[in-house]
Amino acid sequence: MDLFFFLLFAFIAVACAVSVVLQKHPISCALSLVGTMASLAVLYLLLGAEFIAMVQVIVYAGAIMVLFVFVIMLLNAGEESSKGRSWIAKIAGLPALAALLGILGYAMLTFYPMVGPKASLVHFGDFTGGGAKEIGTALFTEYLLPFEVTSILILIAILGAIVLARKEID
Amino acid sequence: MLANGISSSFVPSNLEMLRFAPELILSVAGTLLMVLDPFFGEGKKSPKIFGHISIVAFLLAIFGAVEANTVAGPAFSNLLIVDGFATYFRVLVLVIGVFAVLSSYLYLDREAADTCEYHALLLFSVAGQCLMVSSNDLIMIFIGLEISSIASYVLAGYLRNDRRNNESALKYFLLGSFATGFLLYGVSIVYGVTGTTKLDEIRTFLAAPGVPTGYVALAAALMIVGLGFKVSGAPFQVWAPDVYQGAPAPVSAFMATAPKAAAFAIFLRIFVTDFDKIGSSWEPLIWISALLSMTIGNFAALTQTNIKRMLAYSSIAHAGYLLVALAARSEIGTAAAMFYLAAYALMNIGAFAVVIHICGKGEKNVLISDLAGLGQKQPLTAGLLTVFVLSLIGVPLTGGFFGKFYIFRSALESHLVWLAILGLLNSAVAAYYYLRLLVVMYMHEPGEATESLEPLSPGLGLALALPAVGTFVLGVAPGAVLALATAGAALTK
Amino acid sequence: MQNLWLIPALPFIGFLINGILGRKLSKAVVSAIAVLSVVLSFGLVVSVGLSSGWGEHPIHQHYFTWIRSGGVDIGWDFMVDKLTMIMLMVVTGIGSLIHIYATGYMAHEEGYYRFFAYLNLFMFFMLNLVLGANYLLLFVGWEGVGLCSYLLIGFYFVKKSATTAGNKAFIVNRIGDFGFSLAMFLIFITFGSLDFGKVLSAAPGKPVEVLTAIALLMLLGATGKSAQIPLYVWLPDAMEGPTPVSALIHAATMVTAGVYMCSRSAAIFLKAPIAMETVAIVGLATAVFAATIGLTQYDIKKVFAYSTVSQLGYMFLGVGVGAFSAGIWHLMTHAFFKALLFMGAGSVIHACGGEQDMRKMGGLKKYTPWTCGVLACASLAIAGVPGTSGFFSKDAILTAAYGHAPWMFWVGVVTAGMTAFYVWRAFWMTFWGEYRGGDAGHSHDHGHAHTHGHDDHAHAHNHSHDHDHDHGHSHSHDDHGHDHHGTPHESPWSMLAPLVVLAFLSLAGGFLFNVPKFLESMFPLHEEVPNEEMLMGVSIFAGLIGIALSYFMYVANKELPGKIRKALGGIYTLVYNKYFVDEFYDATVVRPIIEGSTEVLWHGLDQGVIDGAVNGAGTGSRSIGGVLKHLQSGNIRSYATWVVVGAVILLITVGMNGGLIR
Amino acid sequence: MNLLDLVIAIPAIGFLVALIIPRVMEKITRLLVMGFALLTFVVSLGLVSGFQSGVNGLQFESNKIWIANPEIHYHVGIDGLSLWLIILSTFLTPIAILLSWKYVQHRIKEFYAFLLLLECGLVGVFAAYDLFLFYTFWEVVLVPMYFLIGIWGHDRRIYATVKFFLYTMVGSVLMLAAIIFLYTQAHTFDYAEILAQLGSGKIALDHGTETLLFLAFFLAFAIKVPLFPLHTWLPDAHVEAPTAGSVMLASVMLKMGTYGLVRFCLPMFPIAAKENAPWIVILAITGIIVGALVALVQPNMKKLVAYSSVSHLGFVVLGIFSFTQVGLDGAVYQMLNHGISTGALFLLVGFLYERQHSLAIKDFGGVATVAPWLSILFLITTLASIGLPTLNNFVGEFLVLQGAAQANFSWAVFAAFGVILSACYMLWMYQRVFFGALAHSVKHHVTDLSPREWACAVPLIVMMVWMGMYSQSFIPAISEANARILDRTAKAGLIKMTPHVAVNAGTSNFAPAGGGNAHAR
Amino acid sequence: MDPQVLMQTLGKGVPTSWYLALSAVLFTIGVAGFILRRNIITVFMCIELMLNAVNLSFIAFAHEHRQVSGHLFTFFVMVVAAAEAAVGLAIILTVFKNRSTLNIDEIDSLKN
Repeated sequence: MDLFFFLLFAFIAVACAVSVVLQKHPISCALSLVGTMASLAVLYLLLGAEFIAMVQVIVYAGAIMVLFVFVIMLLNAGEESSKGRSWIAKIAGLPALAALLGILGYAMLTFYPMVGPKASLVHFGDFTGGGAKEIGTALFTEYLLPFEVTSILILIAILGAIVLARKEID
Repeated sequence: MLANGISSSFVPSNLEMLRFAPELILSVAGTLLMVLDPFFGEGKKSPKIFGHISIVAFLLAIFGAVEANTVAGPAFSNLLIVDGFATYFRVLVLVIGVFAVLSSYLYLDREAADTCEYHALLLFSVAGQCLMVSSNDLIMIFIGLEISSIASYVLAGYLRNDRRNNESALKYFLLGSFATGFLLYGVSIVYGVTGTTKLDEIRTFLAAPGVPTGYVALAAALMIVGLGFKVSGAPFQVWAPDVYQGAPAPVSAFMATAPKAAAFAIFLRIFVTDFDKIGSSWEPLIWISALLSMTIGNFAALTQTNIKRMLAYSSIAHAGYLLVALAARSEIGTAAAMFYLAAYALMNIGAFAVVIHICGKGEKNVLISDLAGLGQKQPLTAGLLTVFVLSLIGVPLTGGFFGKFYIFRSALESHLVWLAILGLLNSAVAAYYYLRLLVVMYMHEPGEATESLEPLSPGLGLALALPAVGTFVLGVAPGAVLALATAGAALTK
Repeated sequence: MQNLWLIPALPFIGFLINGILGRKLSKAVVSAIAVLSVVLSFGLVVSVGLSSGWGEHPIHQHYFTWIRSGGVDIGWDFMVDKLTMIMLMVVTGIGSLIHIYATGYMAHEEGYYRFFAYLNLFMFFMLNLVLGANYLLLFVGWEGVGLCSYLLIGFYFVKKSATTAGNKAFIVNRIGDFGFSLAMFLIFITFGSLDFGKVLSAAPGKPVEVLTAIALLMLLGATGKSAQIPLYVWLPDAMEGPTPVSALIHAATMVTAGVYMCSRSAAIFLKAPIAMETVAIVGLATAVFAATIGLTQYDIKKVFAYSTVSQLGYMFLGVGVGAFSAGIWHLMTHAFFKALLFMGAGSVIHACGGEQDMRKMGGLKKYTPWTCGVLACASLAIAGVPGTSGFFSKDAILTAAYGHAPWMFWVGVVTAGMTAFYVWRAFWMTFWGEYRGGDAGHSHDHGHAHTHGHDDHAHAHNHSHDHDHDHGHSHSHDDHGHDHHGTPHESPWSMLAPLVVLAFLSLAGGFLFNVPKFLESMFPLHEEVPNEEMLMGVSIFAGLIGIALSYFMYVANKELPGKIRKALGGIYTLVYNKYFVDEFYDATVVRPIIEGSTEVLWHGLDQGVIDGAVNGAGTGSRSIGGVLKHLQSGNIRSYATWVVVGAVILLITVGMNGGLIR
Repeated sequence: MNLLDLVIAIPAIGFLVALIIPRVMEKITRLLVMGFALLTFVVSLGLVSGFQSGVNGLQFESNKIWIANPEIHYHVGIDGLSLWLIILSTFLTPIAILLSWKYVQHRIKEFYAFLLLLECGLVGVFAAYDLFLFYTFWEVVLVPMYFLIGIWGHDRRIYATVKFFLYTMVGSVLMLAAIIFLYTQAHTFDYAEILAQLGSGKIALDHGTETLLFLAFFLAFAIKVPLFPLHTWLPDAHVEAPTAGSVMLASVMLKMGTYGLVRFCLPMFPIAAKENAPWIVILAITGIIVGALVALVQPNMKKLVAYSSVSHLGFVVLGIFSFTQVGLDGAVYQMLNHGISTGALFLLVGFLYERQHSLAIKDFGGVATVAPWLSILFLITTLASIGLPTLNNFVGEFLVLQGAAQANFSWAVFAAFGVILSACYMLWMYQRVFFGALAHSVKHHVTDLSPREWACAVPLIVMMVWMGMYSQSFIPAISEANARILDRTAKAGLIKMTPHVAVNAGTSNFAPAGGGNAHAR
Repeated sequence: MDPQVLMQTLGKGVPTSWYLALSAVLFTIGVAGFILRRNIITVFMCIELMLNAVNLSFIAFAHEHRQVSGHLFTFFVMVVAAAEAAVGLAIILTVFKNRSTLNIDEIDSLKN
C-alpha cells in the first residue's frame, strides 16, 4: 500500500515537475507546480507529517501559487519568447545537470540501507509526531525564537512588496 | 535545554532577552520607523529623521550587543549563542549599518527617494545578520540569512524606476534564492545525518566515531555553494559585479560588506568548528576557490572602467583572501578572517562613500575617469580615498595590510605555502587597478565631474572620515580589535 | 726632517688659489702663484735631496691611513729613494721651467688662471705619483695626471677636436688603468700588501706565473700611460692641448710614468722573463712604428708627438732588456730634449701666429734665431750626436739591447736613424729655406686654415670620425697669437730663458747626470758587452746618416721628397695616415660598441626583451582580465549554470575526498 | 625616547605638520619643512658622535611592543651598517628640499610632506630590527615616492610611477611571504631573535626552504637595487621624477635593496646566499657592463645617469656576494658613495633642466662657457662617479674589486670593464653638454649657479672629497658590522674566511683567470 | 542487491532512501528549470520546486529520526518561501514595468 501510494505520487510529482520545466506557458507551469506540491503533500502524509501536509496544501499550493498565478495574469505573460541564449547553459548545462542528478541521486539512494535488519523504511503510521499539537508545542517552546523571527521576515516581505510595487505617490 | 538554567518555557527569561537585545532593538526600531512614516513622511520627500533614528537604533544595538556579551551564553533553547565571535560580528555589522545610514543621506536626498522604508529595510537586514552571526542552529541561520537577503533584494532594487536597480535586484534575488536552495539542501542532509541542526550538537555527533563522513562532506559541499554565493567566492561570484554595479551606491556599499561579513561568520562558525573533522575533504576546494576568487577578481578588475564594478571585482578578490583564511582551518585563520572583515568593511565603505559623493544624481558619474583631478579640487576627499585605496592595496599602517598579513600568516601556519605566495602575488596585481584610482585622482587634470562637485556633505564626510580613522587604527594599533578577534575565534569551538 | 708632503702640497695650494680665486686675480698674480709654487716645490726637492744624500738614505713618511678594510691597509705614505729623487728632480725641474715658459706662451689666452690651475694640479698628482710609497698612491697620481691631461688637452673646450682628444686620452688611459688595477688586485692577493717595500722585497719568493701575470697587467697599464702599442693612439691627438702641456705632460713627465712604474717594479719584472721580453718587444715595436709615422708628418707637434712615442718605446726597450737605469736615464734626457723640442716648437708656432704646418714655415732662423739655436741643440741630442745627452742614454739602451738580443740592437739603430732623420727634417723645414707662410694670411679662422696648405694626401682620407666634422687634423690648435702681425717674430724672454736652460741640459745632461752610476745600488750595471765601441759607432753613424739624409732631401734637393712620395705610393699613404690605426680601432671597437649598445643592448635587450616582458606581463594580465570579464555575460541563466557547474565540481571532489564516492 | 627614535619621529611629525598647514602659507610651509629636515639632520649627527666602536650589537636601541599578538615590536637600533645610511638619508633630505625651492610650484605642501614621509620611511628601513617593522617602513617609502613621481614628474610620469610601484610591489609581497614564514617558524619578528634561532638550529630550515626564503628576500631586494635584469623600472622612474625625487630615489632608496641584501639575506641564509652567489655575481657583472653600455648611448641625461646607477649598483652587489671583508666593506661604502655622487649628478642635471627645460643631451652644448662653476661642480661629480682616486667612488670600487678578485679573479676582470666604460659614457656626455660651441638656446637660458644652488651642491662636493680622501671616518664602523655578518656566513660552514687574505696564501693556489684562489670554493 | 529481498522489504514499507531520491530528482529538475527556462516567473517557480524538494527530504529525515523538528524546518522554509514569493514577484513586477519583458535573457544590460 505504502509502495503504491509512494510510487503513484512520486510519479505525479516528477511528471508535474518535468512539466513545469517543459511547459511553454507560465500558467501551465504554475498549474503543474501545484500538481507537484499536492502530490508532495500526500507524500508528507505518508511520512507522518500531517500538519505540514495540510500547510503544504493551504499555504503553498493554495496561497503562494495563487500569488504566482495572479502575477502571471497581471502581467499577462504569454508563452516565453526564445530571444537570447546562454551559451554556457547550453553547453555545460545538461552535462552538469546529469552529473548533479547522478551524484545527488546516488548519495540519496544510498543514504539509508534499503534492505537488511538496519533497513530504514517508511510505513504509514510509524511516526505520528507530526500533528498540529506537537508542532504547536515545539513552536512555542523550543522553536519560539524562529517563530517570532519569521514575523520580521514577513514584515520585510510586506514592506518590500510595498516599496517595489506600489504606485508612485505623485 | 537546561544549560545555564534556562528552561525551554513559553516565556523567555530576561537574560535571554538581553542576549537577543540587538536584534530586538533593530526590529523595534524598524517597526517604529514604519509607524512614524505617516507623521514625517508627508511634505518633505526624504526626511532625514528616519536616518537619525536608525543611527540611534544601531548605536543602541551596539550597546546592546556589548552588554549581551557580558552575559555571554546561549538563549532560546540554545538556538542562539552569544559569545565573543557573535558579538564581534554583531558589532561589525552594526557599525557597517551606521556607515550605511550615514552614506545614504545624501544619496536618498539626491534621488528624492523614500527614506522610511529604506532605513527600515536596512535595520531589518542588519537585524537578520545579527541573528545569523549569533545563531547556534542551522535553521536559525537560514532564517537570519533570508531576513538579511530579502531586505537586501529589495534594497538593491530600491529605486524602482531605475532599470539598473531592477536588474540588479532581479539578479540578486533569483540567483540568491537559487543558491539558498543548495544551502538548504545541505542543511537538510546535515539534519539527516545527525538528526539535529544545532551546531553544538552536530559537533558532538560528528566527534563520535563511525560517522558517515561522506554524507557530511556532501552536505558541506552543498553549503559551500550557498555560502560561497553569499560571500561571492569563485565560482559562485558571478552575480556580484552585476548586482553591485546596478544597485544604488550606498546599498552596494552595504551589500559588499555586511551580508558578506555575516555570511563569512557563518562559514567560519560552521566549517571551522563542525566540519573541521572532514576538513581534508573541503579544504582543497576552498583552496581552489580562494585562488580562483583572487585571480578572477583581480584580473577582471584590471580592465574595468566603472568604479562600482571595479570595487565589486575587488570585493571578489577580497573574498578570495578571506577564503584563504578559511582554508587555513585554524583559530588563527578565523581570527585573521574576522580582523580582515573589519578592515575590509571599513575600506570598502569608505571607497563606496567616495563613489556616492561623486556619482551625482542618477549615478551618472561612476566611471573611474570621473575622479579626475579630485586631488586638486577636493584634497581632503581625495586624501581619504587614498587611505582606503592604500588599504585595499595592502600598504602597511593600514588595516588592509594588517589583515592581509594576518591572513597569510594563518595560511603559512597551516602550511598553505603556495596559496599564500599566489595570494600575495595576486595582491600585487591588484595594486595595478587600485593605483589607477590614485593616478586619475592626483595625476589627471580635473574633469567635468570633479569641476562641478559639491562639497562633502556632513553625513558622507563622517562615513569617509570615521572609516579612514578606523583603517589607520587597524593598521597602526590593531591590538584591541585583534584581541577581540582572537578571543572570538577561540570561542567558536 | 723634511716634510715630503709639502712637495706636492705647494702646487696643490697653487691649484686651489688659482682655481677658486683665479678668475678675479690678475694674470701676474696668477702666474706668480703658479710658478712660485712649483719652483718652491723644486727647492724643497733639492733640499730633500741634499739632506738625504740624493736618495742615498731613503725617507719614508706615513701621514694617515687612507683605506683600511679587511687585510687592505693603505696608508698615505710618501717615500724618497734614488729613483724617486731622479723623478722628483725631473718633474719639478722641468715643471718649473715649463711653468715659466707658459707664463709667456699663454699670456694672451682666455682662461689663463684655469690653465695654471690645471698645470699646478698636474704637478700635484705627478709628484704624488712619484712620491707614493705604495701602488695605490702611485695609482692615485697615475689617474690624477690622466685627469689633468684630459683637462689640458681639452683646454680649448669650445673646439670639439680638443675635447674629443681629451676624452680619447682619458679613455685609452683607462684601458691601461684597467690592467694596472688588475695588477694591483693580484699583487694584493699575492703579497697581502700594496706597499712597495713589502711587495718588492717579497717578490723573489713568489711563483713565476703570478709575477708574470702581474707584470703583464702592469705593462698594459704602462702602455696606456706611456703611449705604447697598442694604446699609443691618444698621444698624437693630445697635441690639441696648448704646447706647454705637450711639453710638460705629453713629453717630459706624465708619459714616462709607465717607465717609472716598471722600473719601480723591477723586482717583479726581473722574476718574470716572459714579461720582460714582452716589454722589450712592445717597446721596440712602438719605437719603430712611431718613427715611421714621424717620417711623414707635417704638423710640427705631431712629428714630435710620434717622436715621443718612439722614444718612450726606447725606454721600454731599455726596461725590457733589463737596463732599468738606462731607461730611466733616457727618461731624463728625453725630458730635457723633448721638452725643449716642444717648447721650441711652441715658440715657432708662437712666432708663426699659431701655424703648426711645417709646409707653411721655413726660413725662420732669421726671424727667430734663439729658437732656432735651442732647437738645434735638442735635435742634436735626440739624434744621438756624440756628447749630447741623448747620445749617452740611447747608447746605454742600445748596448744593453745588444747584450740581450743583437737583433733588437739593429732595429734600434735603424729607429735611431729614422729619428734623426725626421727631427732634422722638421728642423730644416722650419728654419731653412724661405718663409712659406702668407704675410697677412692666416687669421684664426680654422675653416680658412683648413682650405689651403694641405697636399692631396692630407685629406685623401677623413681622419677620425670626430675630426672631419670641424677641424683638420694638422693646423693651428692653439688659439694663439693674438698679437699676430705679418711676419714671424721671436718669442719673449720668459719663453726663451727656459729654452736656453733646457738646451744646455740637452747638450750637457749626459755628462752632468750619470744615472746608471747613480742608480747602481738599485739597478746593478750591466756587464760589459763586447765590441761596445763598435756598437757605439754604428749608432752614431745611424744618427749622422739620418741628419745628413734629411739635409739632402729638405735643404739640398727639395724635389726629392715629392718623388719618393710618389714612388712609394700606397705605402706612403698608409704611413702618412698613421697606418689607419685610429680608423681600425674605430671600426672594430668604437662603432661596434656604440651600435651594439644602441641596437642590441638598449633597444633589443633592455627595451625589447626585458621591458617587453614586463609590459607584456601587464598586457597579458589585462587580456586575461578581458577574457575573465566576458565570463560575466550578464545572463542570469549563464550565471546559474556557473553555479551548478561549480556545485557539481564541488560535490564530486568533496564527495571523493570525504569518502562518499569511492 | 632616544636619539634614533627622534630621528624617525621628527620627519613623521613634520609630515603631519605639513599636512595641516593651510595651503596658502607656502613660504611658511617651505621654511617649516626645511626646519624639520635640518633638525633631523642635526639630531642624526648625534648618532655619529654617540656611536661607539667595538660594541657588539645594536646601539641606540629602542625596543617596545607595538602590537601584542602577534608580537610585533617597535625595535630599532643601529650598527655600523645602518649608521651611515641613516645619515645619508637625513643629509640628503634637506638638500632635496632646498633644491625644490623653485622647481616645485604647485601642490607645495603635499610635495614637502611626502619628502618628509619619505625620509621617515628611509630612516626606519635602515633602523628597523623587527622584520614586520622593517617591512612596514619598506612599503611606507613606496607611497611618497609614488606620488612624488606621479604628481610632480614629467610627461610619462604615470607610466613610470605605476611601473615603479608594481615592480617593487611584486618583490615585496614575496618578501612578506618569507617574513611571515619565518614568523611561523620562529614565532617572533625580532630579527636578532630570529638570527639567534637560526644560528642555534632552533629553526632548522631544510635546504630547499632556505633557498626559497633566500630567493624571496633576494628578489625583493634585487628589484629595489635594481639588479640586472630587473632594472627597467629605474630609467623610467628617474627620467620622469622631479629632481628631488630622482635624488632621493637614486641616493637612498636604491640602497634599501643593497642594505637588505647585506642585513638580511647574508646573515639569515648564509648557505643559500653562498650557493647562489655565482649566478648573482654573473648578473651583477652583466649589469655593470650592460648598464654602462646602454648608458653610453642614451640621448637623455637623466636616463644616462639612471643606467649608470644600474652599473654602479652592480658593483655593490658584486662586493656583497664576494663574501670577503674587503668586498663587503667596499660594497657598503660604495652605497654611500653612490648616494653622494649620483645624488649630486641628478641634482646638477636638475639644475640644467630648470634652465633649459630639457634633458636631451643634444639640446645642450657649450654650457661651460656660460656657466663655468656649474661645469666645474659637474665635472667634479662626474669624476667622482667614474671613480677618480681622491674622490669617493674610487675607494668603494677599489675595495669591491679587490674583494671580488679575492673571491674569484675573473670576476674582477670582467667587472673592471665597467670602470673603463664609466669613463666613456660620463665623459662623452660631459663633452657634449658642457663643451663645444655655445648653443643658441643655452646662451639665452643657462646661467651660472645661484646661491641656493651652491648651497645644495657644495655639501655633496665636500662629502665626495672627504669620503675619497679620508675613508677612515666611515669604514671602521662599517667594517665592524660587516665582520659580524661575515662571521655568521663563515660559521655556516661553507666559507672559509681569512680576513687577512692571502698574506699566507702562499704559492700554489693561484690561477689567474677564473680558477679562483683559496676563497673561491 | 537481491531483488527478492528487496521485494520482501518493500512489503514492509518504502525505503526512506526512495523518498530522498525523489527529493534529489525534484531538486535537479528545479535546477534544470532554472537553467533552461527563459520566463522569469517560471524560473522563480523552479526555485519553489527546489525548496519543495528540500522540504521533502526534511520530512523524510524527520520521519527517520522520529522528530518533529524536521517538520518545523519545513514550516519555516514555507514561510520563507512565501516571503520570497511576495518580494520576488514584486521585483518581477518592477522589472516588467521598466522593460516590458519577462524574458530572462533580455535582462543582461549589466555585464562584463
